[in-house]
Amino acid sequence: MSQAGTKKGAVSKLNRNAAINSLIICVVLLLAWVAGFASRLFAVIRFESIIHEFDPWFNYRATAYMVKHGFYNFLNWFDERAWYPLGRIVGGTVYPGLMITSGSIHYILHLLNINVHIRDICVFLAPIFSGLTAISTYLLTRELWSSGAGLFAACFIAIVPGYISRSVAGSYDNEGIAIFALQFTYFLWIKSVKTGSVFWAVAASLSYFYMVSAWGGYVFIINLIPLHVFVLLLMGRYSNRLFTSYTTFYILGLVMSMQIPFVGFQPIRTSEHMAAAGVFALLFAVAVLKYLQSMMSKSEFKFLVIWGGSLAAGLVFATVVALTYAGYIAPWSGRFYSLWDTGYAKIHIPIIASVSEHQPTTWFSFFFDLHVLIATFPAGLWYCIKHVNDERVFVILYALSAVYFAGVMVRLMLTLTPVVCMLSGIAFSILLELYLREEDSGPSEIEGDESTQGGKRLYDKAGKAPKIKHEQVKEQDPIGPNIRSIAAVVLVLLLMLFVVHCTWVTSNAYSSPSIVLASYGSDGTRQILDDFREAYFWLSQNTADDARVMSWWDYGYQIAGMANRTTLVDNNTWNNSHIALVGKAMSSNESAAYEIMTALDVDYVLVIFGGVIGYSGDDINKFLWMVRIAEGEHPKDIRESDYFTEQGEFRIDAEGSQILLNCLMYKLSYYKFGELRLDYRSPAGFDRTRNAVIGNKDINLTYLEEAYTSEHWLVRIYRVKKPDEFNRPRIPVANRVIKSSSFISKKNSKRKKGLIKNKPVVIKGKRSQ
Amino acid sequence: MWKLFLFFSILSLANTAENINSDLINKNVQRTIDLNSQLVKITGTITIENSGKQGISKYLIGFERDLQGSVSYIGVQDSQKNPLKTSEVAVIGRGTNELFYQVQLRQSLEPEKTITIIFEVIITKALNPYPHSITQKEKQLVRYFGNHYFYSPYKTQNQKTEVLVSSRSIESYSKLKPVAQTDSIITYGPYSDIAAFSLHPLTVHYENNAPFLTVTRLERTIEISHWGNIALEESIEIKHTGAQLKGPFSRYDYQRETSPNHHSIRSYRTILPALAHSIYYRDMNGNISTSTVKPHKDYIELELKPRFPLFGGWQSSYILGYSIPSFPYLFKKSSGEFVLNIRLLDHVFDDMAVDELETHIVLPVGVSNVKVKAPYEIKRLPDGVAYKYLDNIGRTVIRASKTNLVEQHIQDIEVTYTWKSHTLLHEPILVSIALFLIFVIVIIYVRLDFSIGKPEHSKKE
Amino acid sequence: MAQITGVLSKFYTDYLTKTPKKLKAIDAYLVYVLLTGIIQFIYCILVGTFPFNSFLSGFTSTVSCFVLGVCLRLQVNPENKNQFYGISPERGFADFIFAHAILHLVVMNFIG
Amino acid sequence: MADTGKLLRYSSPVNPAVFPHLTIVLLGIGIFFTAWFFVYEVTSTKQTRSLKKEIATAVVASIFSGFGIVFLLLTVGIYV
Repeated sequence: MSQAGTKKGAVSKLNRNAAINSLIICVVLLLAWVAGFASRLFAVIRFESIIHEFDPWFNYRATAYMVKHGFYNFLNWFDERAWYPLGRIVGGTVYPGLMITSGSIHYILHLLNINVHIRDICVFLAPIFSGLTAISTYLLTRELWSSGAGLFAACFIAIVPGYISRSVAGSYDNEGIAIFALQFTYFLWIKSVKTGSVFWAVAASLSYFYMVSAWGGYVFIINLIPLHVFVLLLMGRYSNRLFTSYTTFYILGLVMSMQIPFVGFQPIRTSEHMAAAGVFALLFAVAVLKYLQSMMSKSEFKFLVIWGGSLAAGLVFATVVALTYAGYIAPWSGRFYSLWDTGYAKIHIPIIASVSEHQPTTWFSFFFDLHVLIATFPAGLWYCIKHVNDERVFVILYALSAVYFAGVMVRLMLTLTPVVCMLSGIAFSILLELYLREEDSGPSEIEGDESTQGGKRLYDKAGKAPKIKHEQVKEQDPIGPNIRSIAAVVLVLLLMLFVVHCTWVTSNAYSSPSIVLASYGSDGTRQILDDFREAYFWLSQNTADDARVMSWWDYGYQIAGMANRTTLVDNNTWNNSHIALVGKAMSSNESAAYEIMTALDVDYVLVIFGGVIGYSGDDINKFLWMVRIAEGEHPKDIRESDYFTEQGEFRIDAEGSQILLNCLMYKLSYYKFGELRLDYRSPAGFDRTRNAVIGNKDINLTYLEEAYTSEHWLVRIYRVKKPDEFNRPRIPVANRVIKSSSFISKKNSKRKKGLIKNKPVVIKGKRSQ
Repeated sequence: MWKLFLFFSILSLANTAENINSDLINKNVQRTIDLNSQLVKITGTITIENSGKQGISKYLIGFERDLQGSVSYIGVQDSQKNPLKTSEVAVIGRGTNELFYQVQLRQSLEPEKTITIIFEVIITKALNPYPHSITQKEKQLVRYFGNHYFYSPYKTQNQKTEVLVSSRSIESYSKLKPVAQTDSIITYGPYSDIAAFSLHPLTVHYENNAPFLTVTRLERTIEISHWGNIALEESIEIKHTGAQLKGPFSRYDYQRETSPNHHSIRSYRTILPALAHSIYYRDMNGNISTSTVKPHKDYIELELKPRFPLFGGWQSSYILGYSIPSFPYLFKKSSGEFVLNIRLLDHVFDDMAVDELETHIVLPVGVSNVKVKAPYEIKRLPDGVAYKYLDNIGRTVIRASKTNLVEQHIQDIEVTYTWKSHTLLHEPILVSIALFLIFVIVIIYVRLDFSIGKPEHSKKE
Repeated sequence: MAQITGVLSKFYTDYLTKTPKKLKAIDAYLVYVLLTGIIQFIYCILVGTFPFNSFLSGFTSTVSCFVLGVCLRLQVNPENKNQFYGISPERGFADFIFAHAILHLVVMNFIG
Repeated sequence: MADTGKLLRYSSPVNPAVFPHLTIVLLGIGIFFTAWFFVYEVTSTKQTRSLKKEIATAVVASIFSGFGIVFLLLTVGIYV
């Protein structure tokens, strides 16, 4: 390529330098894209091209529905297979950006007769968008600092685990594309603040619109940008550019965000969005004042400001309070409160607290997800504060707020990651400039500087031989102070360690599809545990098409997506009382549960049981949350304390509380498990997950029967018997004979069979004590 | 009314309706009814004598019940193992609840001469599980209903029937003397001088733990590429058609059950061509990781394990695909025509029964003059057009379907078509043109660059 | 009070003398839009906001027109030349048209 | 059934074993020319640019890349 460059003799040097710079930038960004894409493919290579986890299954199902039935049918889709018997209006309760993105990619490819299955598009969407994120991060950082810092930031964001955790191949979730939209909106916003151009502001609002359509995190944007404007106003940095960009952005963004059915009128009705409106009004007031100021003398102006300003502020405040009071503006939602008070969710909304990603972040996970960047980003932040200007104020605010949110909730680590990458990019860029710049004292200073920076990134990107680079540097400058080279070595080593860490984390922590498990034998052989798909596929093939499956809400999306059966509750936890009802059924005894199940028309019950293979994410380990959520709605029937022992422990062995040992979840999990001996050393009924022998080995089911259990017992499916199918457990055998013989009427001959069928179950259970 | 119906039905079949030639006599009939698997395989040797005055070249084989849906295959050979032409016919004077096949003898049978023919008949769905539903621990028992006598439009002088069953545990069997049972063989006969159309019901009730697995639908897509590859994909729906599972399924009991002949189906073997490669086995939820490939000299054996064991009444579905090089199947005539000889149906498992087959053959881009020659009667569906990768014209798809097939139907279909070899360059040139258009756009863009005055876009390359 | 009137009258004369004609045209447009907005607001108070999205789209489109007009005025104003380097009045007007095109597309969709 | 014994067996005009090598060579040349093209576009100014050279590079690049892409597809098992 450089050959090609040299061939052209007539080109002016300056022009060539610029060209080579842009070429290097292109190549580095391309490599960042490739590296980011490749490092997200661990799961595909180890397992297969498959949708991961829980939420992605819903997104995939919705996308497949949209591709099949068209966009307008999708928007009007009423899904009667979820939340039985309520159903769910999917079009109005979903952020459609993700589905539209992959649906339109699918549409374009099929227009070109490239017959890619929609599943593959969904699987690879997040890795592809990670490249776009890297590019928009580069653009944003370039606006903030320099293009060298931008390249660093792009490379960091391409491989940083904090972002990979949400965007590996197969993790088809809103966040995957939303981070791109977030960064791109910020880039356009900065651009428009810098130039004051309406065009960029409109572009920013379009990008904001895409963000709104993709993720609920758009609230972050619509609060951060007004905050930026507000702080700039406080700092006395008002300019007409700020006015044009913010007002245009806000008003267009407002109209556009209301186009999304799920968002609806929220932007003018909820408190989360009011800050933006307030800043909008404030900016107008300031603009008018500035205008007047330009027209008037100082004393006149002062007078007007005092009167007009206080009047306007009072009026705005009064209106907002009045509207909130009158109910036009909704107060903050629960999830929003939980951001301010970490204890709030635990007390008031157990369903939010029960999700592990809503827990406060530990120090460990900061390091785990960001590694060296967490240490270097304060340096970048400090530089930004030192050389502050309009747009750097923005990144400072971004960093501070993101750090706070990331501390509150593990999940929001995602919003922290980009800004950390940007600031670390700035820090590294400054450091390298400091230590490498003078070595390139030669005729082509700019070129050399840029190319070494670019080159270094190339090397650390590919994880190859950064040493060579270093030696080269040394040769160029043999008389340079030692400290300079030592610093360079240390920096390069740090970057190498970072790459190693990222790869390691990605491959070990974030690349499991979680619906396919792998276990490694002592000799390194890998065994695939495919129990989830086994059971879901059984459901899809061997149950009635309209069968209703009751399970804990975690598995709702998977059942709908893989088994295509009606579920009662799923991961869209919009109806707490319905979930509590399921929780109540799971935590009551069998007959009480049967009443709930018949009321809800349940045909099958699905539980996840990890005791055989030692899978810790099973339903018994989640059971206390079920109890808590049920208790929240039905405090008379369910009490959490009943499920603990006298000492306040949660035990499943013989010491455990009797209520626990006889509740439905316990019975379904351990049915027949008491007879199973896993290996020769452990006793029968030894639960590997909880390392205890179960307390109730003799479990009889009256109202349910085992319908299917997967190979490693991970998924257990029970069929709920119809009222005429079960007999009471304690009727003597003699009675039963009479009953069944008196039953011979032609009409009920079918039912008679059912009666006979179930007898052996009961007897068997008794004998096997 | 009934007669009227009969009349019309005969009228409608008038061109193929045949008379029974009572001059023929079955001198000796040896039958073997093999009930080992889920299929009923009847093989027999018939010695025919012409007692009339004229030479006869046609012989009729009959079936007592209307087995139209279940007689899957009939093959007749002469004593030198040369196949004889066989076709289904209507017979004048007989009802529609009987089924007749006419055998065209190689040469006409002269008076007073005898000839020996061998026939093989495969009947599906003739074994009924009884009881209809069993629990997980019970054995699967089935009943077979047949005829003690060889059902023939001709008089039979001497006949003998052997029934082979899969196990010694026979619950009951009909006893028309002389009859004898040794191990798993029941011998009926010899019976002599049986009149034409004699019926005497034969029943056998015995334990059969062979897999009762039916392919309810098989869709086979064969895609030919003149880059030297044929890609096959079979989308298969299977169902356990034995006794229904009654009551719960217990994984605990199932894991303790080690005996190999249980009525549930854990796995089965599929035979693929020896040159098959890039084999995949998946369903709508992704890969099924439980399969092993064992290459042999002449074939590849694939042990397929469905996601879950199949019990009576349970069903499953999967997709199996692989690629084979084109040279064993695709031939070129000197006239420039291409001849494709490929199996219309391939092996799914031993003793398989396929309810419904649909084969699609996707021919390459730009073929003309397509001629299809089927090994047996198939139903041609209207041709379709498929668009594959890098395709702007579309490819002809030959679609054919047939119901009720067994292993004996694994035969080649022949497709002849004309194809110009320069069409091979179609795809690369298409891609090249597309790329060139991108370059041209760049060239134009670079030229326009200075007139717009919004240079920000240039970073997007 | 007299002070206020004094201030305002001074402001008025200043405006008449110092402002270029182009800006006055834009100001006229802005006043027109402002009046429309006020009428809409009065209407919504008197009659109600029944098809809420229609009202909202109408009202926001008025506000947007006003905002965009103000932006255009700022960009075109020769006094602000140093603040908007790289944006000529023509560019500003092109942006204005572009923003309006998008705005009205969205509003049309929203008015339902 | 036609007697297949007499007919010529049809196999690929290009031996499938060389598909990967062909892919690498063709795509390598194609990418080289593509890069050349873009470098030329970026480095040349309006005055120094010649349409002939651009078109020539573009044609070579597109033909090699086009064939390279097709062989890439063939290599990975998508038989077009």
